[in-house]
Amino acid sequence: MTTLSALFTILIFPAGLMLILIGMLYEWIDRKLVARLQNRIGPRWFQPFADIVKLFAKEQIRPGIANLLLFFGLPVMALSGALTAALYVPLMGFAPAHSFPGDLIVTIYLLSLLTMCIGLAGWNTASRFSLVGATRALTQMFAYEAPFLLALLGPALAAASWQVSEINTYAASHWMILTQPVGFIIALIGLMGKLELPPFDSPEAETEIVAGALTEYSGRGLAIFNLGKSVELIVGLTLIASFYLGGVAGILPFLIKTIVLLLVMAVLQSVLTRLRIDQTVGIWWRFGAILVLAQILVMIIWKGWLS
Amino acid sequence: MNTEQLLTQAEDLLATWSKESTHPDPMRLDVVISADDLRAATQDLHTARWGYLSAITGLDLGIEAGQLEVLYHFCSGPAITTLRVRQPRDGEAVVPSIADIIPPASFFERELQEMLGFTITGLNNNNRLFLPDDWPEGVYPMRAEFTKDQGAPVPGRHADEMPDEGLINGNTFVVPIGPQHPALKEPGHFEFTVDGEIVTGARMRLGYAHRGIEKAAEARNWNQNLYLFERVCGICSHTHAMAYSMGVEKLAQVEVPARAQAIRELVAGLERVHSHLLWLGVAAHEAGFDTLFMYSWRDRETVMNLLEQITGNRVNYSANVLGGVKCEIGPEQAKAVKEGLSYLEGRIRHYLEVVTTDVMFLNRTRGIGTITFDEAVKFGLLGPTARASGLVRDVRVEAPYGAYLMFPVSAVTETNGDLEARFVVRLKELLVSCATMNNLVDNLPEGPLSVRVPRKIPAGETISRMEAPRGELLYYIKSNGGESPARIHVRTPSLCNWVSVLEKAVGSQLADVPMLIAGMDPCFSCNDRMVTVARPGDRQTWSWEQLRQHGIEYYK
Amino acid sequence: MKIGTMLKDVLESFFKKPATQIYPFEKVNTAERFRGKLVYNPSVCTGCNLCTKDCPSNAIELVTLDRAAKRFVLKYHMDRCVYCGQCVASCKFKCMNMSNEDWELAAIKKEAFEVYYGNDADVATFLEKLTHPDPVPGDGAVKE
Amino acid sequence: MANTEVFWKQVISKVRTWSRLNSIWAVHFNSGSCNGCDIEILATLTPRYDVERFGIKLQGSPRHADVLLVSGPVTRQARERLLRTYEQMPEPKFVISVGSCSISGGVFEGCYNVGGSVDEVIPVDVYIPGCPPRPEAVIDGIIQLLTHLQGGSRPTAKRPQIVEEAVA
Repeated sequence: MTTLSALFTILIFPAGLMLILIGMLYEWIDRKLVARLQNRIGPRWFQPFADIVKLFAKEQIRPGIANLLLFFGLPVMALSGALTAALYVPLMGFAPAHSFPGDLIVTIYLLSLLTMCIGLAGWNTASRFSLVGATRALTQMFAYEAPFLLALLGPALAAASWQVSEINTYAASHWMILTQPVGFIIALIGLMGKLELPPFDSPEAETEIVAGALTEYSGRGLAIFNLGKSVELIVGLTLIASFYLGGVAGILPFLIKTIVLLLVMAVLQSVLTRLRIDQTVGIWWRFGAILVLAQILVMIIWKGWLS
Repeated sequence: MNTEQLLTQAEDLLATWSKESTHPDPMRLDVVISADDLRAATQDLHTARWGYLSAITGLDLGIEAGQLEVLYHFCSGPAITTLRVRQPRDGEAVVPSIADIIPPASFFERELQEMLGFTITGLNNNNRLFLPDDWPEGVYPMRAEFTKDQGAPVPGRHADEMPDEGLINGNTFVVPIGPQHPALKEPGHFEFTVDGEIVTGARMRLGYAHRGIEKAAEARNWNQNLYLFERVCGICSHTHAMAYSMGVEKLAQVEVPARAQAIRELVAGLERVHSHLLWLGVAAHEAGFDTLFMYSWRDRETVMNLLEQITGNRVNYSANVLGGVKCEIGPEQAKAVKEGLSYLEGRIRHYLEVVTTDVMFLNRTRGIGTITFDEAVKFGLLGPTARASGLVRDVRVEAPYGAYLMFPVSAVTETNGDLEARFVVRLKELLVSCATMNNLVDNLPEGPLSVRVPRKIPAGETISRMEAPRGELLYYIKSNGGESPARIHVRTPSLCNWVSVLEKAVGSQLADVPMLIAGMDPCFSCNDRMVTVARPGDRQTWSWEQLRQHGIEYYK
Repeated sequence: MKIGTMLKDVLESFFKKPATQIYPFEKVNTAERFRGKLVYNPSVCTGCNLCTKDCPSNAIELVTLDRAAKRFVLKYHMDRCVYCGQCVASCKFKCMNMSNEDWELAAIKKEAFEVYYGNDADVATFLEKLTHPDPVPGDGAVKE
Repeated sequence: MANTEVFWKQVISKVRTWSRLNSIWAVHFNSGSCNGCDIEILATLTPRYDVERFGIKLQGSPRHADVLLVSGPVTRQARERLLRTYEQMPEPKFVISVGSCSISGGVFEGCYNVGGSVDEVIPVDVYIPGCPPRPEAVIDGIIQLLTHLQGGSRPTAKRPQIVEEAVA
């Protein structure tokens, strides 16, 4: 991998600029699907692009008591966390830009970096809504983080490796959604919790705490946070598609599988009511964790006997 | 117990204190008593369980008469007993408070104190009720000699001073749900002291929608007032206009044709469908269930089309004219109404099923903000919020008016009184009114649409009570025989339901508070007259139980 | 106790046309009785001023230049009007009506809301009289 | 060299105006209205009118909003809160005054607690008369704002004094 082609993959083609554009496209697909499910027309295809450009062109109001470095640094850190997580994931069906044994754990950590940045940003701007939003975002992160990780460990155990690309190639031959259905459901719902989509959107519940942790952000900061969220949407979808839906070989299977996942998530979003934060944590720990542990137990027993 | 027996029973109860008791009309009994016997008389009525205190009206009998008068209206079924107390105008107008006997009276008494300058002895909360905080002392808007510039703001004070208790004291801090907030489609300011996610204290200030309509009504003629009172509240505008015009027609002793009354009931029913579907959408949006919001408002458009076809406007329909109705129900309107209602009935049954079986939605509504039957009686709740706790308060059933005699409606009640019960009561109520409207459209009585009402209404006073979608609406109308009214007092339903929200918010989760506020279907502009502002004088630290007890005591 | 009770609605509407009227590109036909902008016909008017007295937000002012020759000018404030239709009900000679097509009345400047009805000659003389009032008082009842 | 720089400036300003026209985030403030206009504003989000097809979203916080939809005759208590909400919005911001009573006090003209029209408190860009204006009329008002902006964004009349001075 000459440095030039490495730079190209990181900055332009599958990971950098292209990822942001595809991320915005996927966010549009999500908003359009939810709108269509609610019997309305929904936004046009360039809507997220127009939103981001408009936000960049807006004045950014900085609250007086917010610490400057944190206020401007956190959005950038959040976006870069999401972008680096994309390096280890087979985006658009191509081989990941960089992969080493154990990069699954790094990817998941980098994905949760974004939620931590949002929590810190909410605490830093110290408006009452963002304080409540920040505490809720972090509490919810503890709830879904462990089951989400365990749900992705299932296929890793089956493929006997912690390297995303290897699991991807292993998954090409066995459709793990059939062998580990519980793991697939927990992973999908965990991704919805991570992206704070309804029913897990109490950290940014519009009717209770206005816009949650991002209430005080406007202009560039808000734009970069939204970009981080849409990139995280893509990375999460690719992870689940490559693990459970039989690997991601080329562009076409990648697109089909991720959009099918997005459709399932859109239906779930529009059919379920928002859960209070204590109910979310309750459900995750009572049902989420136990089910996925049982799944892992089944995997260990099955792996132990057969091989 | 028909009305005569009720009235004679009330008369015997009050015999010992009444200086003079008259029967202005078959449904009403007026008893003049002195200010000192007021508490004893109220105690007797209360212990005998004779009806409930519906409103307290303050009157300024004019500079030459030199008298102020207070009317305490007690309603039991169709019968209304009014206790009248007179006080000198210039000297000290002192009236004892009855808030400890009947808790909701504290709001009506503070309205008196602020609007007419009465001093209420024994009232625990003497803050501004609707007027801005920079209103000059000693100026009372409802007095005869008041003009707009007398109320000029006192320099150096803000219009709504909410003492800020600081961001964080100890581990609790205050979450403001302010005049501008996505959960409120109308201005009101709530401050919830939150310890983590649990609400420990609640304060509320409304009055942002107080426009001073009652004073403006005295400067307009009877026709113009119809459109002023229709815009007290946009969602229940027809009920306000109907209550006002029925009151004026009673004063002018004019017999409204049966067809006009039936069309009024039809438009009132359609307004109830539109108001409850609107509320269903807003409450679902506050619970985070946007799909139900989108679908219920999409179906609401059918009823809005019907209203537009019949009356000519989607909201603020101006269907009423003094003496009848402006809009004719022809055969094609009737056909459109029947089609629309049959489609809506199917959808309402579907929403009823969604609201009672969807597990995720029930997480947010079942067992939250439960109000028991005697709590409902203690708070003096009205309308669907009361009926959800089993307390039958429905003027259409208790005291049928207008066309409700020909096309009666049955009251719908639930028992467990939590948020889910309020959803169920409102949706079942819609099914009942859809059935009544279908029957009404089929046999619409023949006859003219309206009758001429003289421009000068003969002197006299009357009370007209209507069932608005949110509860009982009471209009007190007094005329001195001129082209414009002497006094019009409006007591709107949401005013009595507020205490229950504050009461239930203390101790619940922050995430449930918007649902509790939405649960009573608040209409801020309806009651542009309600505020409880705390002025925390001393700073002690209270135990949790003390704070809760104080909360209950304070907001009685 | 079921989960996702709105699933049937949601999937159904996924395959059928959305219930959106694409407003600016598709004409909206309002109900025939819809009360939009006021329309005044001076030829039938007798200048009795009953409508201006009954208007709840005094949005109409009638100026009678010449009662016999039916030369009236009606000054209509679109921003004060609350579109209630009381003037239409009060007028015995049916010279007031509310159009149901003309309700897109948004404007950038407030001056757009001052509308003068009457035949153009009268309106011109009335406007001209407004700009510089005649020194000699008492020519026709110019009631402001 | 100079005209390429000018060229780039034009491209950027064209893209900026394009993005402002196609993504409008609105926030709604009710300054004492009878809630007739508020339910019509809310109705524009629902399936029958659906303003999301123009890119219009109703936001919760004034921080995220470009357009302030004000309804109601500004009552004395709401006046200071309206100023404060307007101050919180980042530039470039626009104001649409919805309903007859927000333009001229409508039926409530002369009530003692009513301040009259919105443009006495904050500069207003588009007025939508009607009591209440239909949801389509509200959409038409927003379209008028868009066509008005087509000719480059109008210089925002900067509010010289801050809230405390204006209120004192």
